[in-house]
Amino acid sequence: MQPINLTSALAAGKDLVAKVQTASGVDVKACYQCGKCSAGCPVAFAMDYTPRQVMRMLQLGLAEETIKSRAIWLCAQCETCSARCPRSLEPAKVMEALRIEAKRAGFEADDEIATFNEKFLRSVASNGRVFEAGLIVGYNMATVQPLKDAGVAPSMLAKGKLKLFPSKIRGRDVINRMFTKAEKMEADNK
Amino acid sequence: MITEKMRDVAKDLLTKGEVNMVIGWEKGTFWYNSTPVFITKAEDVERLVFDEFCTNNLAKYLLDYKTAEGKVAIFVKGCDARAVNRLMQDQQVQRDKVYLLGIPCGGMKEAAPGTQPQATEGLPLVEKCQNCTSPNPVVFDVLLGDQVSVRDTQNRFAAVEKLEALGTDEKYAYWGEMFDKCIRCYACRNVCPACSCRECAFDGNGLNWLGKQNNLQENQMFNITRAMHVAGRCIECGECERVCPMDLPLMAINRKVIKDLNELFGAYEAGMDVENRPPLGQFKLEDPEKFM
Amino acid sequence: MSLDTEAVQQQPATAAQPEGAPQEWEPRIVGFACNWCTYAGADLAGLSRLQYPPSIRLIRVPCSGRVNPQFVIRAFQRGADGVLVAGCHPGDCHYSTGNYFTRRRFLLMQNMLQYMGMDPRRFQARWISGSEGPKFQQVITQMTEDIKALGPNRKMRDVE
Amino acid sequence: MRKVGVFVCHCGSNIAGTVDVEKVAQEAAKFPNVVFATDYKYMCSEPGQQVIKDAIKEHNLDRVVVASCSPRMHEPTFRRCIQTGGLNPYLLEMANIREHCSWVHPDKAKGTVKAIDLVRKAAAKVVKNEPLQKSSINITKRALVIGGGIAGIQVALDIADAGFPVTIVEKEPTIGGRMAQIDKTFPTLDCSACILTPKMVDAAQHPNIEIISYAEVDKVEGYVGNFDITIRKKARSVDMNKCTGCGTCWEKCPTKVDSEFDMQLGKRKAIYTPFPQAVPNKPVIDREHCLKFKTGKCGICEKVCPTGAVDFTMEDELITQQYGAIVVATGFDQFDHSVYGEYGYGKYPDVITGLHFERLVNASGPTMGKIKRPSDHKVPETVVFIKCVGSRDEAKGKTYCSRTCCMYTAKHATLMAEKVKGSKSYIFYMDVRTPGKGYEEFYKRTQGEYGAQYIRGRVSKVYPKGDKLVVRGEDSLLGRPVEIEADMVVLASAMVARSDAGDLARTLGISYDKDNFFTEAHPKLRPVETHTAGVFLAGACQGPKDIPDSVAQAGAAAAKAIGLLAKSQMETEATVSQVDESRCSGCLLCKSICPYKAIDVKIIAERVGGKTVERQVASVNKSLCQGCGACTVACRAGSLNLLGFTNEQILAEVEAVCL
Amino acid sequence: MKYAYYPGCSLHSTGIEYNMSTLAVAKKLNVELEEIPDWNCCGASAGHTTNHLLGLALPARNLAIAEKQGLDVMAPCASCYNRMKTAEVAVKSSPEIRAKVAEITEMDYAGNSGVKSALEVFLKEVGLEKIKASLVRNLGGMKVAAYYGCLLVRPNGIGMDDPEDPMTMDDMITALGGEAVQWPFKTECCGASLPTARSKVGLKMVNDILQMADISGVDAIVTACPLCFVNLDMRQNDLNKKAGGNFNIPIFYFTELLAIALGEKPGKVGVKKHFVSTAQVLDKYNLK
Repeated sequence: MQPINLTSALAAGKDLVAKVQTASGVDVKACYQCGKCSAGCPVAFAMDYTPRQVMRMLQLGLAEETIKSRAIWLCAQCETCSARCPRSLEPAKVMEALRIEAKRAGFEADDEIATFNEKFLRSVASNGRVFEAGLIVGYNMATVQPLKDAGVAPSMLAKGKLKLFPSKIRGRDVINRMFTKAEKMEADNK
Repeated sequence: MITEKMRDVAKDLLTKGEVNMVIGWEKGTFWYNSTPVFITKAEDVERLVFDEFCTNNLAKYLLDYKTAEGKVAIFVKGCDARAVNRLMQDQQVQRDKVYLLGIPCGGMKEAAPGTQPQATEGLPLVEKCQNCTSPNPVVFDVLLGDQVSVRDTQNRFAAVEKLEALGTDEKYAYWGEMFDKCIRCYACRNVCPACSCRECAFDGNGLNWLGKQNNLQENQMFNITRAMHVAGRCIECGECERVCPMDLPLMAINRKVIKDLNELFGAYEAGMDVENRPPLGQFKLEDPEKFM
Repeated sequence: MSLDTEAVQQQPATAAQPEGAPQEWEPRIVGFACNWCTYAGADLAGLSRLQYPPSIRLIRVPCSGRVNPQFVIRAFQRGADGVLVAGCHPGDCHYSTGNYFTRRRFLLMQNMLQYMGMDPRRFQARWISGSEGPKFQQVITQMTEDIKALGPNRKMRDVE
Repeated sequence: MRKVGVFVCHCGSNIAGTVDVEKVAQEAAKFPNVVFATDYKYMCSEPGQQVIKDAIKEHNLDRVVVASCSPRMHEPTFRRCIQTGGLNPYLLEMANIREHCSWVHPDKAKGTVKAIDLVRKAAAKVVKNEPLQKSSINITKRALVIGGGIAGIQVALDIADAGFPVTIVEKEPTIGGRMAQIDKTFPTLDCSACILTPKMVDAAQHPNIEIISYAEVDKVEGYVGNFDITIRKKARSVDMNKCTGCGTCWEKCPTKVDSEFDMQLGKRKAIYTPFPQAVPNKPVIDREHCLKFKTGKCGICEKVCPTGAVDFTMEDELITQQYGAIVVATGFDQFDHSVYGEYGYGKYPDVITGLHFERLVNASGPTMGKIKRPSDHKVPETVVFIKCVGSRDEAKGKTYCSRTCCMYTAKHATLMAEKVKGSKSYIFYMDVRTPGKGYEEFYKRTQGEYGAQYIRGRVSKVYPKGDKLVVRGEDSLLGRPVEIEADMVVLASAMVARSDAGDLARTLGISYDKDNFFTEAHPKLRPVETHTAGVFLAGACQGPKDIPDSVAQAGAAAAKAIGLLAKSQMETEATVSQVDESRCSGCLLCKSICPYKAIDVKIIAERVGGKTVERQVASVNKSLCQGCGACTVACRAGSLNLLGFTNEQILAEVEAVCL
Repeated sequence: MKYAYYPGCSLHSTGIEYNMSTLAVAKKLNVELEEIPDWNCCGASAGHTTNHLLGLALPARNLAIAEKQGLDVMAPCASCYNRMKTAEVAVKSSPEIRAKVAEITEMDYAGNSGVKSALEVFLKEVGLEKIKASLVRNLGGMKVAAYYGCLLVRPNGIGMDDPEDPMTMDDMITALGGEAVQWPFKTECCGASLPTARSKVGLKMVNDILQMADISGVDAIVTACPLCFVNLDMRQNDLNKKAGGNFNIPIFYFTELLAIALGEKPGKVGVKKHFVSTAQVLDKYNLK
């Protein structure tokens, strides 16, 4: 294992850590690494870094590694960590902020989840609402697993749980503008 | 109409003997002034008025009746009410000795002296009311009239910020010019509801905190000390500035202190209640540490 | 912002010097020092023979909380070029809480003096503990240099 | 016209080497009011002091300035000197021309100028000095100890051994406190009862100690040396004079109640002593549960009592006594972990606390020392210990470290290994803190010899699964979530202040911190005193402490109390605040900022407009005032002044150094 | 009692039973619901983890419309509720955010109209007392585990019940004559979109919950979240097939059981649309 040069890491990660801290409202220095977040995290078993380790890496300035990690994409945003943190820090908010930074930097370690989110939002942007049938099909096509979940689709259609056509709202243009404006404002903010 | 209500309630209180005196305003010599009045007989209540010229803060008159028998009723606008709280916090006025008649206040106006009577709508608000943060009484026994909404107070510290932006020497020159004018009549002090000392540090034959000379230096000593003494206690009634015969911008000093206190030690407005101690009478461990 | 002219325009005045004073102008700094920390710190500076400019005149008070802002103004009136208020570090007050009040009071006072046109370097407050002889030396040296750069104080003075 | 004498010391060459002392004396002679000035090689020496005394006589001096070293060094010396010379000791001022001048300014010319200034300053001040007297107050030679745990017992024994009468007021029916509940003590593993109960008996039998158990302090009046204290003796329903402690009553009592002493794991009767070695070993009736009080029926205890000691009509009794000193030793409570939903909100019977474990492992405890878990009395084989429950947790608990948990958890794991062969203990920790003699070694043995598995991480959730408790944590050293299926979970719950600590603090007029622990007068230098003179602290009421620390602090508090009681009179500060009542408007801002509660309201009568009216003014209690002067600045009118450092004196100094 | 109704995308598709039963309960309990005109998707977790402002603006637009209607919003879906509550709190606490959101949505939302979950409206506002008085039949001791998931109870200050041991639905089960089984996984996360997006990870999470319910001996699980519902209901088949599970635990929306107890025909509230058949359990407790 290569030793980490902490002197340069702190300097290199400073800006990104600051951004994450501002966006999440979490002071990562305040974390005392007790691990309660990771102990209670329902997804920690599948993560490459536990939430505590993500916090630790941010403390040491290893910000780029965190936004390349899969952990931030696996986070289900259930906020168990935030609810139990003895220092009232909110690791879930940090995960959220890291995802946004990762997208901005073009790192999407977990393509599947990133793709799902993207399809989801695209669906909202164009229809104003989520078109679940379209979402499932589009998502599975994009991740090259066209048959996954395909088994349930017919029965869902039969139960009236999937519609073949998207439900579109009248204010679609407003929603579309909202996406553009929100993107621009977040970009300006940085 | 507030005036009618004032008269009714005053008459009622005096007739029933619940209070021995009512302090309010009556019409002054000119159409554009209303002056304090002290009513002790029910038949005199017709003298009471409330209009846009009841600028005087009445609270401090209560000190004259500290030892009087029975209760005194007093009409209080927002600023008068805060002044009463202030005096109660200094334990100079007892709550059960006063009957507070609250009047929500839309702001006081002024007309150029000597002008002919005119509609008050067109007249400008007096300075102290332009940025009033509490037009509604914060303490009262009865409230006459409906609560009014708070005006936009964004410009509250505009004058302060303007002076803060000056260079060091420009500031000194500005204040030097101002304090040079001061005649140390002490009207600012006498009218101030935060100045509740039995005997002022500058009076009496004890220690000479202040020289008798009327020069710039002693005037500086007086004015800075006055600001420090009312720090955290000024309720922004603006009476000091109103009564100053030399038109010194005293509120630009008081508001500077208010602004600093709020920025340094957290929001605090004097006289909003009697419990919350003034900022210089308390501290927090996490206060800003600039001295190192 | 206008140019702060005080520092550049005023030349060291010799007229106001005490009789027989050395040629180089030495500012006059009045220091209020709490008995338990700063006064002891100054004693330690002495014991350790730490040299600093002879500009400071310490007035001993039990606690920095004893220092009335009016003392400060009076010092300027009577000719001080600078005033220092110094006491125990927050948390170390011999009387537990005195310096917390000091901190609030003089933070406000410093702002007020600045607002009135005094250069903030002329009025300073510092925490110097009984073990901080070197810090006492450094504070006095620095403050003396600051004030030397500013020149003699003319503001608020009633003696010419 | 004052007559001031100025004495300039050479201090050998210490001063004279870099200050022209003769010139200083010459200049000083020119100062207003100075009638005599001289210099001398060593002013503090016998002959030097004689110079001063002689000059006082010869020149009729009424004020003295000594220009020498720091007043922090020799002020007491020169005060004594002028006192023997016939002057009030406070008519002295010193100019510090050594530490503040000769030693730091090598330039002789400049140093001399400064020395002259410093002497001028001292001379200007001394003119304003007034003779001051230390006042004195009488001391009642009796101490009150509130709380009869190990700290309180130790304090009482120490004070009593020094020859002063002591009263212990204990809230519970017996003294002994928390230590009586504990099984073994770390790091030596000796039995807690074996070392505590002899001390309890010593206290009971000591001729100078009076134990008032089942009682509380109701009211405190007066001040240091002279506290008037009202003690409420709660109705015991048993006449202490008649009762012999034979135990027939509690044997026959039909009502069983969860035992507080056994942490609800065992039962006691409605008439009871908390444990067999109780002191006094005489029972009380718990009126909340007693059938006689609830239904009017029963009364068996009264019938069986051979001495007729049971008295259902007994009422609370108030007694008032005077004390010179008070020591507070009220101990701690255990943090209530029912705020932790993730640990089951206190609803899982087999999630217990450290104190529960003490009772479970104790030979005289509810399980006779056999460790059985509460739910089904099975012997647990896998036990998880969770540290820092309620400690170091600002979200749901306390910010501080409880200091004792690391050690007692190690002890618990050791006892598990000893008592249940083949058992396995897992300890979740964040840090292991063992700063104490033999502590780190004990921790090492727990891990090594006794095989406790330490896992670094906080537990996130405990939940039942079948008859097991699943414990989820992260091994943060490994960076992986871990799970343990345990039989029992022991929480090292924080030590917290007694729930009624705030009330007692208000009764006593002492301060307490954000966590309701009583605040010491100075965190380093006055650790057992409070801001209220005459009130001292011992044990965990001041902050979490283990037994050795509590006992040590108890000894310290006793020494302070003895120091006070040993005097028949106590001198108070001469440099205290003084109120000019004619000027005081009675706003009492001063009262709120006085750290010693030395300022109170006083009602004075005066003539106003032909009639007498009453008004309030501030009044300084000279015995309590420590002379900090904070009040003098808070007073805008300047009606408060600090003797020895008056506004007049300080302004005179300011003017003198600015000349 | 009247609320602006925000069904959200799920209740129009995968959560159609939730919609049907909610409307049925509302009718039985005289809660008037007026659907928010032209409502849009709240963005769910994809929204706020992609763009913070967008995550606030999407729900804020709906709230702004409701504010114009002068009504508080009822949002049955836990995710929609959580997003709307977050937007409500954010806008109320910061004028700056309020301004930004207004700029994006082209509507000012002042925070006057708040959001309540269906649980709050039916079980707290209407209240169990009134419900008990209107019961037509009871659950006859059916052993039901209440499953709340994450978003209803977290984070602190936004959640509508205790984050570790909520009781709102348990109390309802008891009131309806069922046995509210106390189990430790009431608020354990079901994985949200993970069973779809990363099925291995997500299915393990669902599996853990179902297993715990199974060993707790329940007849059924009741939930108030369409995503939890889909994960627990639809994924049982997957687990049985791919992971060797043997689950057959009927999942209900709380509104379904409530509507049935209030006298609605089970078929009318959508219980036949579930993947795991509800017929057996309804039969067992005479609730057909």
